[in-house]
Amino acid sequence: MDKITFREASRAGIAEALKDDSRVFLIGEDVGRYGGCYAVSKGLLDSFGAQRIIDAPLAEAGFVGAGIGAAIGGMRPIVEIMTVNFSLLALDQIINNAATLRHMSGGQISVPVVIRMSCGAGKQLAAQHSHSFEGLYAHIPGLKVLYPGTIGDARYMLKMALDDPDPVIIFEHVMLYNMEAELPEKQTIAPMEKAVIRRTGHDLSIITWGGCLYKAMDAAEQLKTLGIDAEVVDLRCLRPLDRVTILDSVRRTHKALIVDESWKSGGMSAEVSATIAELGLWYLDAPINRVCSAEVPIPYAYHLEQASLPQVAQIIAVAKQMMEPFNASIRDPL
Amino acid sequence: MDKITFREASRAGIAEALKDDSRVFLIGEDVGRYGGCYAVSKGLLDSFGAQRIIDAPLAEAGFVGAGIGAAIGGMRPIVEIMTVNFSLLALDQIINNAATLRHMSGGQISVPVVIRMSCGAGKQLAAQHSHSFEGLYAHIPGLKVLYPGTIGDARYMLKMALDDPDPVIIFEHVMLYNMEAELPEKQTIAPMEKAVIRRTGHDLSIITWGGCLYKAMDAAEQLKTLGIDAEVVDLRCLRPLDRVTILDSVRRTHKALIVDESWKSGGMSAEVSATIAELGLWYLDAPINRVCSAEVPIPYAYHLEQASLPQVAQIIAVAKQMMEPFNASIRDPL
Amino acid sequence: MSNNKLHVNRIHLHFLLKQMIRIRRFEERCVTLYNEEKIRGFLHLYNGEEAIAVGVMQALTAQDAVLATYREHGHALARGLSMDIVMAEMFGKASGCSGGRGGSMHLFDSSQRFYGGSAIVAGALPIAVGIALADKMLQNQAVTCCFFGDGAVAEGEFHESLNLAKLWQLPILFICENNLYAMGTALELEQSNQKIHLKAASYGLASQVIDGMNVVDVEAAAKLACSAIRNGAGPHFIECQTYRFRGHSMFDTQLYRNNDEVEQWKKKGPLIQLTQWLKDNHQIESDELQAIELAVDKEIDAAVRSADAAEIEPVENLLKHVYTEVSHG
Amino acid sequence: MSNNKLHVNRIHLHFLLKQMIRIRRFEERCVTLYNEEKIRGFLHLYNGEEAIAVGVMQALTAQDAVLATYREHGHALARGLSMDIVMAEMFGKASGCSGGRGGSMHLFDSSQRFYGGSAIVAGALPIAVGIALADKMLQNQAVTCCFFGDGAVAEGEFHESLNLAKLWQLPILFICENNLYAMGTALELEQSNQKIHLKAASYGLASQVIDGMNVVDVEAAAKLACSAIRNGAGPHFIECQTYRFRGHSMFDTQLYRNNDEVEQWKKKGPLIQLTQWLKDNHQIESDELQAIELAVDKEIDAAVRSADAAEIEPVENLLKHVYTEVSHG
Ligand SMILES: Cc1ncc(C[n+]2csc(CCOP(=O)(O)OP(=O)(O)O)c2C)c(N)n1
Ligand SMILES: Cc1ncc(C[n+]2csc(CCOP(=O)(O)OP(=O)(O)O)c2C)c(N)n1
Ligand SMILES: [Mg+2]
Ligand SMILES: [Mg+2]
Repeated sequence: MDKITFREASRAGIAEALKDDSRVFLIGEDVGRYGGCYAVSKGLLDSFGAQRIIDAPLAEAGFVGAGIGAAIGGMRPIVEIMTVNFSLLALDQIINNAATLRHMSGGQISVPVVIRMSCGAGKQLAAQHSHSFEGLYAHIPGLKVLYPGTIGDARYMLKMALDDPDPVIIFEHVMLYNMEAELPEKQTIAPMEKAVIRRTGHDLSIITWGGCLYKAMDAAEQLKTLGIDAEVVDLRCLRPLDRVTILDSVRRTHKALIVDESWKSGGMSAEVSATIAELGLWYLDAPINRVCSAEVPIPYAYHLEQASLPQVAQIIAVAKQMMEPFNASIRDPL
Repeated sequence: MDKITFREASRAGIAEALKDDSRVFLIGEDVGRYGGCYAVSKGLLDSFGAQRIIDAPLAEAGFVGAGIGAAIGGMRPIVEIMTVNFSLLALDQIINNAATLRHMSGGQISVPVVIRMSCGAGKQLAAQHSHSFEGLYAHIPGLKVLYPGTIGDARYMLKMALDDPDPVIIFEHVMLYNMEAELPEKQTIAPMEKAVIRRTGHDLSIITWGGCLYKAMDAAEQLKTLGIDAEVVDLRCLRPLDRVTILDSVRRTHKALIVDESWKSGGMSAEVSATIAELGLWYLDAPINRVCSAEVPIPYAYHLEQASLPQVAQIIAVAKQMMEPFNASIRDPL
Repeated sequence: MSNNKLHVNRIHLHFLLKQMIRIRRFEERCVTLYNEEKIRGFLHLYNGEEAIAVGVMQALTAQDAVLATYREHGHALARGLSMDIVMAEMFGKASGCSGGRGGSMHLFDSSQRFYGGSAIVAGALPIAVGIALADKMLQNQAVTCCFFGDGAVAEGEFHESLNLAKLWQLPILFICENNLYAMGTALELEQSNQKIHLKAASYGLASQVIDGMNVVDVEAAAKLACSAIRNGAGPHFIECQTYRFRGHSMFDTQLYRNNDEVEQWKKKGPLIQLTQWLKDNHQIESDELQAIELAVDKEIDAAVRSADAAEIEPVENLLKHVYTEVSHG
Repeated sequence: MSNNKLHVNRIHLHFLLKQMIRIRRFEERCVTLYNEEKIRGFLHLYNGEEAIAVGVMQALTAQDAVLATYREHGHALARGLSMDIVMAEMFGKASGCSGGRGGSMHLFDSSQRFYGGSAIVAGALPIAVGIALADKMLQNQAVTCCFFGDGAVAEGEFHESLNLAKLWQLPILFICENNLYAMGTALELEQSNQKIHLKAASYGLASQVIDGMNVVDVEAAAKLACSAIRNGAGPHFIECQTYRFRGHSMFDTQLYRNNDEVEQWKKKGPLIQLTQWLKDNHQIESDELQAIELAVDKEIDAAVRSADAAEIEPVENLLKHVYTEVSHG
């Protein structure tokens, strides 16, 4: 079977949705004539026309709010925010409206909007263009938060999101768009709210998602050669969080290492850790560890940017440490 | 000595700053003629005039950004965002500008702005007016985040924040404004970045801050009568987080219970838990527990609102559970 | 009374008067109930501005959509929500129009396309744009009507929404209730250019300013605008000049304005104006007026009684309505 | 060349030409360096728009403050940042004007009051308002000059900033570089009203539109505006009509416009225009032009060499400059 890229998979998902449901439209900055900031929507304007592929002005609160409103009005909008960095300008609409309207109205109003955004660092775009805010979104009741890390999920999760009657946020890491793989069969894709074990192992659980998944898989591969058999859990859905799969894995491996591209303090990694410390503490044979981004606005220079992000070597080093008998001991507080 | 309210303490801190430094001014919606949404700035317009107490239009990004710019330009603005709920509209300015400019400019630009906002639930203001977003702010490198929970901190932390050359966010819980107590001496107030043990105890550590502090203190008082001696750690500063004090307390008590008014998933409580699970795991004699808000946009009806917020009774119940020998055992994942 | 007369007749004028009296008396009762702590949270009253909601609603059909602010009791009642469900909502009862979860600031009734009730200033404008966009896409012949205050005009969301509405030529009627204050901040401290309707015109919207105290004027302007919108003329903007007779909310000491100003405006109030005109022109008898007031009071009493008697939502349902209860995947 | 002539003289015109050539050639070199992967990240070039930065900077003094966008190499160079520190920044070197942390989109030099370099569209406008506010409060006789594109005009932050600037009567010069596109979105898809200067006027700002391809016109307009601002006339707005000759960034396939349009605009380009005028009026000799070009090339070569040779920031300093290094409390 031929390989396709993550970008093509995303595009195919959007195209399918547009084809299957006349209520679906795509709206966002430069999704049409420009072909999308990361070329995800390239060609869709030609196939579907300007009524369904709508180039929005630079007005994030405005067009995201409009997407929310259109969902209330009976459409199934796919709103693209060019990058998560600009989503801060639309956060009021997402949190104060999309996430609350169903509840505030006592269940009368549905907001079946899907909001896609690219995110993450690695392209030397510096501090204002490299954010990972999935933890922030995952904190908000009323939202669901997906973060595909594989070609299959990039291809099929959108449909599940559109079928969901509530607002769904989908993150796409900019470094994944060129990733290539064979497209799995649709039936092999897990339901959107389930975490998936991408690699089984019995020595430790590496828990991650999205942009860090392939790093964790790489690390696990290399750890194998060192005799360490790591399991890799891909969360996929950050809200609701599939705590059962996390705990189940840690129950078997007794060690949890969380890999997250957001800053360590208060990022999504913290919630995963807290879940284990609350519900699976006695499973643990070692402290929970987190490999996350350094606490610094992401710098431009290549070597500094790379130093600020989670790396395969770091994952391996921490995993090795965690396997050493007494290394479970106390380290200096940061 | 006479008692003063938290509101009066905040106001006295602002007045002192205005008196002592001509570069200080207060800007925000209705801080002047109206007297402040929660009456904190009442009377200041009369004392200091409209040049220094500036009523801003409804334009959160605009006037918060203006405060950031004025700080860059050499002033020492105190920006009041009426409530944290509206700060979402200014988040781009706070995160993409205030938090990054020093770093992005290689250290050339200082942003000595202080941004105060009221926050929290309990007044039946419903889903759009009851947020606790301190965890979100505490996630951002470049910001410092304070959350006074006592009259002394309300009175004196502002000065420390203004003396800091970097952007500082200060939260004030709406339910604290009427709280009364004697004003402690200035010298007794800990530096702004230090957590403070408000009550020593050796059975368990209740770690909390801001709007939940008095609930934790209440609970500790009642636990005492049940023979449980709880220590109460008031974080005060959520970024940088005083991990040493947290770990030190847990090292002594072997049990950690975190009380946080934000939603449990991905809130500040998660980071406190993760800190302990990473750096203090072997201290623990019981799983870390969190008493937080229910995962629901805060409802209007009194009984539902109260049911959604952390309560003294809940803290007591969980603390008691944690003291029972085998209750440290695994519960069902949420 | 107005140059802009429609085919107003006696019955219709009595109806308008009754609607305004319903709102005014409802609001007054809310004050009592707030002081009795039956109603809690923030409470923003519409006294003085009744002509706007009542006048505009006359131009709308059941297919149209309505969005308003936290000061929306009047809009809800004028739109046709029963007093019972509105009052029950403010009492925090399960039978309230938002199941007790919204309160005074978040009244909803999707069966009437009444989409709230929003407590973020200007926050409903983008949503209104989206609802109008959906109606246009679905070829529903509907107008979306969005109410907001003068303060909202300073917000970025206002700007973005007006641009989008005109750019996409959407069927929206923007109604700015210019009551000269945003909380305690006077218009001249909010807007560098206080002519709000001109600001709207700068986006290319058809825009006008009218006397928001005159219910017939409001109705006339709204009807003209709606028929233009229905004919594909795109979004319209009406600035209604008005005044709120009470404080911003129940916590307002009103240091920012003087009593004279308030009293002057009260003389121009919408109820006084219409009642006086009807009397001067012998279009209403005292007993007719009394009958209206009596009917309204009865309606309010009944709403209070039923709200009082209503059940609260069981605490077990705390987590309900955060997500739709379906299985999928 | 222009009706709006200042006391332009030969030397000054040569200076303006040289500044524009510096920018143009610098940008062209950046393309090469990007392809060589010496420069990374997003790279937005200023080709075609040089007259704006160069013209406006002539109106500013060292006390004035400047803010720009991610397309700001030209502004940085015209403001007086040396090519060495700008180039080093784009190479990610420690000697770069932002210590290698900012890159192409975040050039800073506080010694010149050059406050970046902002990659959030319209994000610098509120900051500009604040800097002007501080200068006004501190009674510094300074103008804050803020550059941004036509796309920024649709953002809420634009709206809020213009209102505040006028409301507070601040010393700001807003320069809108209207190059007809925001990435791939044409002006008529961005703005319901494409007359941007009229939109600015609706806030009460003194506002005008000028030919942004004519450096003398730009200088003249900026000088008049700045002197008015310095005399307390409050904020001014200048829409400069221009065009970018290259793609939005290095990743642009330019499907959204045709080559004809680009070629038409190139004929009106600021360098061609000024050079032609100088030649036609015998104000420049070929060898003078050559000398300028040679000097510029030398300057660029030197900058590349020095950037190449410069050290990178030690990784140990990764966490530096997140917070000020002081002890307090
Ligand atoms: C974004 C936002 N900022 C601030 C507030 C607090 N607030 C509530 S109402 C109000 C005044 C709004 O004035 P206006 O738009 O004129 O409406 P009015 O109350 O006069 O009807 C303010 C400042 C809010 N709810 N939302
Ligand atoms: C808030 C925000 N939204 C989107 C972007 C992505 N983006 C970068 S530049 C740009 C176009 C801006 O156009 P304009 O303001 O006209 O400036 P120009 O690039 O033409 O100079 C866009 C959409 C961004 N950087 N910030
Ligand atoms: Mg008002
Ligand atoms: Mg442009």
